[in-house]
Amino acid sequence: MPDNIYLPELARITYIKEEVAGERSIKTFRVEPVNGDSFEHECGQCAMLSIFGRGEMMISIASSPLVKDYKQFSIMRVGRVSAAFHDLAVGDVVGIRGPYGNSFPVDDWRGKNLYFIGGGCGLAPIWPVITTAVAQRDSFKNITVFYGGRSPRDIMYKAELEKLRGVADVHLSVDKAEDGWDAYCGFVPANVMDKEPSSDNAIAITCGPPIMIKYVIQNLRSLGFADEQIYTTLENKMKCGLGKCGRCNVGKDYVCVKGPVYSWAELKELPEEY
Amino acid sequence: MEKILHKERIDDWISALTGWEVLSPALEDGIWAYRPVSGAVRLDHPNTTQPPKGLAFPQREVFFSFEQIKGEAPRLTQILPDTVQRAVFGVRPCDGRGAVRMDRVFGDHVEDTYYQARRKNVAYVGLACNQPPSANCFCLSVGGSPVSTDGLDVLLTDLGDRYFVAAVTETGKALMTAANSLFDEPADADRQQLKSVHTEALAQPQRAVHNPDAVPAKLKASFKSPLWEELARACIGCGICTFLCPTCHCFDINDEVTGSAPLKGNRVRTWDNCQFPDFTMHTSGHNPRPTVGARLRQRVCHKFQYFPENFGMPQCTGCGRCISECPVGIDIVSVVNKVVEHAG
Amino acid sequence: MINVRDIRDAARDLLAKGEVRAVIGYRRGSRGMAAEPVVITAPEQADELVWDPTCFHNLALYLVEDRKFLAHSRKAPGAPIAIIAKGCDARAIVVLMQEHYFKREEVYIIGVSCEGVGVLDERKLAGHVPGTPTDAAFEGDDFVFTTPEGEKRLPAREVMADRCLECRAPFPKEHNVVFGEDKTGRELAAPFAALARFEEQGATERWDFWRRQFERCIRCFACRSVCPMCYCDECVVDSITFPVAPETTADEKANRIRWIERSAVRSENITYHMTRAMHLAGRCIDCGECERVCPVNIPLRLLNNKMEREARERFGYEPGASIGAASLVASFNDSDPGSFIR
Amino acid sequence: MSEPETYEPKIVAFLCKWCSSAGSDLAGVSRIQYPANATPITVPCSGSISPLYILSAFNKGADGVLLSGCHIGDCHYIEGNYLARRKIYLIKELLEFVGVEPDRFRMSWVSAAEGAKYAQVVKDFVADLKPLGPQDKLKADRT
Repeated sequence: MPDNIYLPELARITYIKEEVAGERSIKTFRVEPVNGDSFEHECGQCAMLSIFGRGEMMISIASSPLVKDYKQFSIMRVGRVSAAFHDLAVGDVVGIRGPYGNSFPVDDWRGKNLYFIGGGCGLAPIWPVITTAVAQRDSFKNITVFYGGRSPRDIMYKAELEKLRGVADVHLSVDKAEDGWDAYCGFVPANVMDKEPSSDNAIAITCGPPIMIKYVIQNLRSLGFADEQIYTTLENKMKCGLGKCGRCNVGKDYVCVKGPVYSWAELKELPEEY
Repeated sequence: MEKILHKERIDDWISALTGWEVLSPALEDGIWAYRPVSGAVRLDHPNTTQPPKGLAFPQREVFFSFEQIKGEAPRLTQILPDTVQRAVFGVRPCDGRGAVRMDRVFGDHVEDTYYQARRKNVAYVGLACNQPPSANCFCLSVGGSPVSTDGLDVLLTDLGDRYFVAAVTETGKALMTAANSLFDEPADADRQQLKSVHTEALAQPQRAVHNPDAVPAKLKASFKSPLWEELARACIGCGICTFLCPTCHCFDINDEVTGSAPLKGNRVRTWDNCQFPDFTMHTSGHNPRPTVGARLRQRVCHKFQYFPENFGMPQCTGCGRCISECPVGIDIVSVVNKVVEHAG
Repeated sequence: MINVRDIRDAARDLLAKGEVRAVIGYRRGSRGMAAEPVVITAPEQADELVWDPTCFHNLALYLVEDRKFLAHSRKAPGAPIAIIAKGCDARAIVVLMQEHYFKREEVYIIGVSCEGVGVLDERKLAGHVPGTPTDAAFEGDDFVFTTPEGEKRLPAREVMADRCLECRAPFPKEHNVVFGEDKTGRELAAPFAALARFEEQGATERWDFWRRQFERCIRCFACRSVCPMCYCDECVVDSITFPVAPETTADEKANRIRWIERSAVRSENITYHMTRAMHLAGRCIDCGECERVCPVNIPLRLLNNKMEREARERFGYEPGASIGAASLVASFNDSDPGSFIR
Repeated sequence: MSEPETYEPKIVAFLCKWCSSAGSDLAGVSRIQYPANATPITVPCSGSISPLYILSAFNKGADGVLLSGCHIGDCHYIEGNYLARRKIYLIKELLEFVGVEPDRFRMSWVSAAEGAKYAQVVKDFVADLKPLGPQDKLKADRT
């Protein structure tokens, strides 16, 4: 029998950090394969993480493909498996299989201005692109990151974002004004409009709540971005990751195979069922 | 390889298939189902309630078992399918064509290890439909035919007191060769009769999807049609249509815990169903297909639009089970026709 | 004899006067001769309504659907909704009102008496009529089928559903308007006859029988989906990974108990069906829809009949008899059997 | 199938917290000798028992299930045990109907003062279960 496509590799948790506290807290986990080598991935791809006895969930890989030692995942505590993940400690062993889905065409973007527009936990899926671009800083022109959360406490990757400031423009926002917050107040799409990024030789990559993505795309279009210059990622309920279990499709596409990365030019051709 | 088999010899043929577990349709508890052969085989069934797809894609498949002592790493043990060779007699051409479609789903992109391992051990000995076995047959509308050999290893055609036996694949030839002496060479008269039986079979009236070639485009244009909710209004959201379908392949994967301290259990694949409300529901509660209309649209568009877009053929094989068994009379032929008609 | 025109007139009139916002009824379907459920909202649609032996469905289910839809869309119901109800369907509506699922004034019941007969069991028809019949009609104690080879008349009792043969209340007592004669008391077959026959067997035979039945279940949940009493938002057999409502918290999702696995194996199937039988005790009004729709022919009525008969004989309880009555398992008598308790 | 010499039936005992649970505690502190086959699960009231608990216990491998509550008239919630009596009668009938041995499910009234009675109930139950051997009709068959 060939490789069992449903059998996960074992991976040990080597690092846990709480990014956001509260009811829907977010924690970042790093996992390393228990038995030596793990699979390689590209920016934007996902992996199925397991806790045996609880189940599996599809999570985007938040670390750059250039990082070989570990894979990073930022997981919001919303469901059965993610809640169990939040109870894990460094040293615990979980299951991982992947990588699944397509990836951001980062190589095609060399020499361009990159705009990253994230909201909430939507920073994680585009984080590998940001870190990859920063690691190859000379290959790209301006790198700009827009990112917002509901409140200052909902901002993830705080320290990492601060570190980015040296090599990229970082525009943070929170939905509502709050004491001690001196950056932008308002929703992410408005922050984008406020800064008026130029569509010239640019690519915009956005990920966040569906409603945010909708307005971000609307705003980018009004700023002159062509459909081909706008990229986003879809998420859907997934069980197999292999285009077989049948639930993550949008029209003819299984998001786990043809997605999660779509240019707006591609996405707008699909039925609106996500 | 084409032969004649006198009907009374079919049991001898089956007995000669050493190394094969042979299944044939049996009427048990009021329903027709494929059962291991015991006693005489008479292929006089309509169609079975369930297609034979479960032989390659069982409703429950265990991938591996896990065991974890608290504080230690889990131990995984792969569970692989059995390697019994199974020959299924009396498979209708629509279900043979169902297998072709399942093969694409589980073979393209990446091969599904479990499906492939089982599938290569299954042989289908088909039976041409001289008469439509159900009032809701519509194979001709979806590119099939009552005498199609697609997906079959052997096709039997009932010629009254004997079968015309045609091998379709190498496996089929092997099944016939295993009992060579039972078969006769077909005479010209046999071939003549075969031809006329097939011609008659093709002329039998069936339900019809109007203008089938136009269907994918019309469905695409009708995605936002309010008709979907209207047509699905009576839908009760059960799983009959998909669980009885020869081509529905959706599944769920769950961990079934069988013990704690140490934690023990299995990771299990079970059939799942796009008509269940929670099928696509995100963990957040957001559901891309929140209504019966959206779910009916998914089933119909998957069969008649998405699958053709991906694989160049409709997924539906026209067996009519979903129509015959729907508790409230939702009828895929009529649904497709109405949506297409409405699209203008 | 019910004239379908009377039903249509009543429906048209109710809709035209705005007394109801919709009528749940039957219309001709596209699968053979079978009727299908329909919800009409305009007077001119009333002509679509049919009444014939293929009106099997218990439409009370759609009152539940309507209620769920209203709750979900946070709409006020406005005018009542009308429903065509046979004797069994009307009893189901009474149970729902007993359980305060909706109020009496929110439903307008257009009762239809099954008179001396009941509805067809399509499975019994095989071999009785040539070809595929295109139409079925009531005619006294007979059903008349239109077939490609002309009309075929059959005594109804030969092809009637078992539930109808055994029905003790073929007249919808609870109604706003009713059509057809009240033939309550007609005796076609003794109630619980199949049950009594079954119980003559020993425990080993009973277990062998049920094991075989439950092993066959494919867990399509049609029995549950078709049942007007199975209205829970959260069912013990559903996957537990989905949130019941958007506001369901991670903890609630994480801590849900998986009572029954999704694997369609004997143990899980039996736990499902027995749980359902218990949940239906004192609520099942024997419309027999679960058994009719089961694609693998599991005799589910037997289970429900068992509970129904126990309720009647031990506790003097008739499901669906009175809107004001307390439900079977929410009430008790001092004289309830207790000798089995140590 | 049954191994009379070594077989020890596993019992899940649902005990109401006001009476029977206290009764079992009393059996313990009074050092009454009784078989250790029963795993007690304290429930708020015998009336709070869902049939699913009982079926689930069998599914998870119990050979017998015991439900014990306050005597009639003594329910902390006034009528919980009356409701239980009716519900349990029905499930007992149903279990027997499908062919499960009726002796696998038992109900008792045990007050907080009846440590000895609790011990006797368990003792009798174990004795009645032993000849039946392991319960495999309702036990999970999903290996």
